Amino acid sequence: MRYDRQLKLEGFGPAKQELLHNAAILVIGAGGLGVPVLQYLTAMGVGKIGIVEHDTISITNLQRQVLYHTAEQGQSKLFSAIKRLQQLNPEVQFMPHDTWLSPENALDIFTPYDVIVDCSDNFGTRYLVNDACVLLNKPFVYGAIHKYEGQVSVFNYKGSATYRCLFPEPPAPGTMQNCSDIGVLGVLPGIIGTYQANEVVKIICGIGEPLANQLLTIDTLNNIHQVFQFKPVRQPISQLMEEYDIPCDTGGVKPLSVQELHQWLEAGKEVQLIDVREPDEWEICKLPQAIFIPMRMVGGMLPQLRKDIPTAVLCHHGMRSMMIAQQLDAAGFPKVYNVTGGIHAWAYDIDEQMNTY
Amino acid sequence: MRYDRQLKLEGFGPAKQELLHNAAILVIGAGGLGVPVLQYLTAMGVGKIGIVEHDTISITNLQRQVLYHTAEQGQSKLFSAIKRLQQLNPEVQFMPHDTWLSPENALDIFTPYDVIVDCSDNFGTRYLVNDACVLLNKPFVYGAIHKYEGQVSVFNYKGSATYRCLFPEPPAPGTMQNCSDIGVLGVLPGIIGTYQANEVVKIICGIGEPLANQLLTIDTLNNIHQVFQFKPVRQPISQLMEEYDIPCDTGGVKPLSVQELHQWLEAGKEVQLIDVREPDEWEICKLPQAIFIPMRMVGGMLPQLRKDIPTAVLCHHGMRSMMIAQQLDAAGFPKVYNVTGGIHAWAYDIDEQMNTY
Amino acid sequence: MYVNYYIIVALSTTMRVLLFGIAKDIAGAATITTTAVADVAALKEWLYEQYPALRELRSLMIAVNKVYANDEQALLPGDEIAVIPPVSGG
Amino acid sequence: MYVNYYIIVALSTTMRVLLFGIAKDIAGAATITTTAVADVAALKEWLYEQYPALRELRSLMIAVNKVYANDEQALLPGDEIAVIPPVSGG
Repeated sequence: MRYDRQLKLEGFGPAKQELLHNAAILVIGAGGLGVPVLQYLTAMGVGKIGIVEHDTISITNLQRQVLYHTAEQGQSKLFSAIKRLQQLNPEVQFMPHDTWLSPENALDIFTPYDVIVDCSDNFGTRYLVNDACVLLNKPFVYGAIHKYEGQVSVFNYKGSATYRCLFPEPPAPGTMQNCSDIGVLGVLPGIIGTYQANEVVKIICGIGEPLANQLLTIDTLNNIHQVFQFKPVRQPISQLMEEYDIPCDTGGVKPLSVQELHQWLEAGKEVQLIDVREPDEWEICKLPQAIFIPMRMVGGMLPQLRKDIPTAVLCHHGMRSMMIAQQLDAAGFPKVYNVTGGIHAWAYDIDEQMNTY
Repeated sequence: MRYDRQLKLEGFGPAKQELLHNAAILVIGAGGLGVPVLQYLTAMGVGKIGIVEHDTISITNLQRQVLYHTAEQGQSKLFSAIKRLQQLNPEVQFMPHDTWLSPENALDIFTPYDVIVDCSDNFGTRYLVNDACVLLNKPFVYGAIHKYEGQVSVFNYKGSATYRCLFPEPPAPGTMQNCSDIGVLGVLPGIIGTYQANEVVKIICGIGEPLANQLLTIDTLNNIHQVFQFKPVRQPISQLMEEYDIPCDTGGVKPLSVQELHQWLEAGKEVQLIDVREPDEWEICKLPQAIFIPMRMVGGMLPQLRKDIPTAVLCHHGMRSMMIAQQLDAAGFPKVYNVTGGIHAWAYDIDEQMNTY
Repeated sequence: MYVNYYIIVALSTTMRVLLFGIAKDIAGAATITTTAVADVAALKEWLYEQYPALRELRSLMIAVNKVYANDEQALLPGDEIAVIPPVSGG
Repeated sequence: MYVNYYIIVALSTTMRVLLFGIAKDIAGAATITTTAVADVAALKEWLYEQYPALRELRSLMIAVNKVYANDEQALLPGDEIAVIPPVSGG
């Protein structure tokens, strides 16, 4: 009775439901992507679901990780998730893997599962999942998000391309892709995670066309969906790497809050404040103390910049400025600061009269 | 802290979070679509959320309505939903509307809300929501699902087209669109509902491009997304209709289970069994007692068919046959039966040796 | 800046029509081929004749090249035609 | 059945490039215009020069007309070029 709506569904029915029941799925991460994947795979009746998670519930998770309760802060995500999912569907068997995924445990953990669903939030884990799936010849369902955009694909499925066929190696250590927290709209992982769950069902049940050799990109602000085609570029892997973690050492660049910057400027501290935004942004709002050098001009201006005083780099939200700050740091500038949150934070926290955009 | 990831997000930030906090959203239905809409709007921090729901939790809901517990069968969806959502985010104010939406209560219920989200599951309610939104000049966010396909749009937003601009009137009474339960894959309403929640946020916060004058269709089997453009065709509405319910009286057509059909055939009961599938389907499997008349040929064959004995119509899953059964009933055939679940059900419940497809 | 000139040479006497939702179920196919018809009204007439159950839907949105089309709109070979019925599931 | 003949006349000396994910943030725009470049390798070189931070991403997928393109692939005016960086958020 529980699966009545799937049993009645043309193209699904009892045979496909049985395939779901006999499947074992591993979900890496019970966070923004993992929660919707787990909710729907549980509801639909996958037989066995493994979860790899070692984090605890934080208040900042709750804006997108809709499975957890506010009262559960500090508790294990893994066991809270399993408790809640069992209340939804006690027929599913859950396998807790209360650990971080590592080169030491990945192969053992993956072995009993049919499909791996990558719901992690960092490049180190994503490349480890890829390599372990290649070694074990298991398909993995990929989802990833950035601000208002998402990507979904199915890798290593019946000989299809892998994650490394698209992106052979991860971004450099210390880059913002790895290390900055750039925020996310709460509903975005809900969209991408439900797509991932759908791909899992398609693979297990042999219905429709899984996204093998295809990358779906979704722009949720403008509802633009694109599907990019690609092919396997086999690079044999014989074993896992020893280390997948990508260090977040950002060199000599230090964060500077707008409050600190405000104090410095009020106190007349000598600082070279460089605003790297574009001219149209500069027109909207600026700090009178800033030197205006759009991002792409900075490289050519290095000789004109002072190295004898501290440098603080400013942009709209603190991302472009981080890039430039790292560039200055690498070029030997001493005491390089990145203004966290950018002029946007200044407008909200220091000067409420300032124009925003 | 709770909304940290949105406060940090470029293009969102504290100003947009404040808009969410000040918004009042009404969700019609806490079922397949309503559950993800409610989960994500709650998590993201909408200030006030109203829910119109009068149903109780059934075991067949749980394959897609991931908010509810198996132990809550028979209890109020409305109050279970609110209890669960409050555990996720106690900062949200929930307004229970423990009733079915009707022409008598719709305008009063809608008045205090900024955006109406239509998560209902029948045409009567959808047209009522449309007309009430037109009368009150409120935008409504539309989502609907059919098997593996979904539709999303935003109607009546800043003068944009309404639901009736696309579909002026609902399907005829008794048609399968209204009356048959054709099943749904559990994850589909998750995908469509998260899109609806995203459109709500875009409207409230003034970010991105809401789907006004655009219909997004999603084919989840093949990941085909299409956006169709349309324009308002204003047909003034001065008041609600008296009645929106669309009767499900299917004339004289009666359902016939494969078990009953099996008994009839075993017992040698005289029945005109018509298989309306296509030739390639007929090749795969058939019942020896059936007359083979592909759907589109039935109209021309009516004079050759017997009216003196009962007629049972068969197809793959019982949908095409329902159409033909209704046609025969309308043409004056007595005792017309539709074989529920079609030959697919026969293969699973009666003859396990039969080929399936 | 670039400019594309398209010259479309029609050798066609039939048209391809994409079906959505229950229209797909009624026709038993996601794509059907019609004889060439002059306009949307003629297309609907052809569809209703082939698949009488479509008429019961009452409101049938026809889109041509991704834009809603009135009954009067002329159809040209090569047009991408979609038939989108109302959907009520939730 | 129908046949389309496309004759594309190029008056172009620039190319439009769509940026995704963090590439959009680094460039500060969703679409940029390049001078015409011969192939994907030259496009990447141009991008790295304009936006040195892109090089730090190490893996940058370039798609031409919705298909993954190698460094060797020639670019033609009118090609739809997309720059897709890896994304790790979850």
